[in-house]
Amino acid sequence: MTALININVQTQDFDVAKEYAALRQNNTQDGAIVFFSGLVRDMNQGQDVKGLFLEHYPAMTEKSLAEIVDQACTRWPLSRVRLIHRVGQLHISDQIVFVAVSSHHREAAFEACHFIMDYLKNRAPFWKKETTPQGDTWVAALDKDTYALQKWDEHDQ
Amino acid sequence: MTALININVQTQDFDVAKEYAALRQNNTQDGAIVFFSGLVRDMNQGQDVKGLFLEHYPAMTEKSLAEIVDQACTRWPLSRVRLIHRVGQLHISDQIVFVAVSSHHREAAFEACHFIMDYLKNRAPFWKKETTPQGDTWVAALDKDTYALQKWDEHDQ
Amino acid sequence: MINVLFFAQLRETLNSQGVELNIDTPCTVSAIKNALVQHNPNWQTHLNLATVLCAVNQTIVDNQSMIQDGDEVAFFPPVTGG
Amino acid sequence: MINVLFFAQLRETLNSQGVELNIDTPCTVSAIKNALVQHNPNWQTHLNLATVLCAVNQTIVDNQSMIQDGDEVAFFPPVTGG
Repeated sequence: MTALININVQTQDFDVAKEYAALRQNNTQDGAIVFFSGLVRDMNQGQDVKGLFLEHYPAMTEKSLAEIVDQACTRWPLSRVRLIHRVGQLHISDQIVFVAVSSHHREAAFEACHFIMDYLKNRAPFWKKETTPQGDTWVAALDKDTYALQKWDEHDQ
Repeated sequence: MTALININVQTQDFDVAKEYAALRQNNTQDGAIVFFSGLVRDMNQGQDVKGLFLEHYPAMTEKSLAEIVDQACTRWPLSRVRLIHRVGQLHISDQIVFVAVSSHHREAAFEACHFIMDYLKNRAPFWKKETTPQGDTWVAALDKDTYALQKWDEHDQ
Repeated sequence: MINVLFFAQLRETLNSQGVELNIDTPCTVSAIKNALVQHNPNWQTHLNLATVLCAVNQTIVDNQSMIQDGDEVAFFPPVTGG
Repeated sequence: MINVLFFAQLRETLNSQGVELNIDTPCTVSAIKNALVQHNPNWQTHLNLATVLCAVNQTIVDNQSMIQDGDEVAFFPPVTGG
């Protein structure tokens, strides 16, 4: 099965309703859509957050996201994958990232969506700098994000 | 943490955009929303499907869904859970079920949403009767749905 | 008195939405099945299928669970929602 | 010639967006780091952190990977997107 893949890295916001409608359009074979939406929290790693700036490595970003999605398509039978990641200045409650997967069955959709987010967190060249009352600080990478990849190694699929 | 829980069993369709907006409203503490949407496929277990009728056990349905959501809230720190399951006559591509979970972090949101769907598939009193060219036939329960629960037993959380 | 309900394919196969049953309580789910089969011998195969589920007062239970007078006892095939 | 880029906290700490480097190629990523430190001794601690990642032509590689003339070599801290 060849999946329809659509990936964007952009400063502007996205419309989840529009993206969901696009996944359903002319799609009578899929029984499952799973999506993940990542939002700016008002508190991170114990600090008040006022907003954040998302830096990236433009030449590499879409390429690395495409590689992650391709890996997911190799592991699971997916019909459509939509991925949007924002860059630039963001505020509290803003949408940061959107990953949506449609598949015939729920297991593939759940696992692939989770897999894409876990790899994106560890491999895609984005860096967050948060605005806090103590000044601007770079977000530290978390060990739990690295550990999150282990479940996909142990995975016997 | 006490989660905001909202469960409905209904004949009418639902609006994913509205539900997503409700999960985000006045919510500055959550970084992750995961949702699952289940749709009527045009093909199931090798048969052409024209539509389906969803029977349920009204006195038990919401009670069993509430128990499943409560279990998820015990296992993971969830902020909001929204669950809608339709009953009655449905057509190809119609939305059947919607499960959305918001949490501070993505791991809890992914796992809880997946857990709720796996248990719903095995415990909630819904039965599908499909309309096919060969007549109306009851959908057979699948072993893989039973096996899907095993991952939550082995889960070391 | 016990209120017994059937759902989905089991309802169609037995050609019954349910019955009211006067039996000595408390008794087990298995005893209820036996009482139903005594009244309708042709229900035996269908009710004794290992896949048939039982809910007492809207909670799924096993065959050894105890039934009290006034309970609602439902039998149904494996669920297929979602 | 090699085009070297720095991102995020590493870019700020080194106070450099990147440099162009004339070295004998092919060579390893480690050799590139050594050449950078030769030009800027105070970069040593930051570039040799075990957590620093390297991408060659936009693909993450390890320290033993070979660099060719004309490659784009980027160094950056662990990523924190999503």
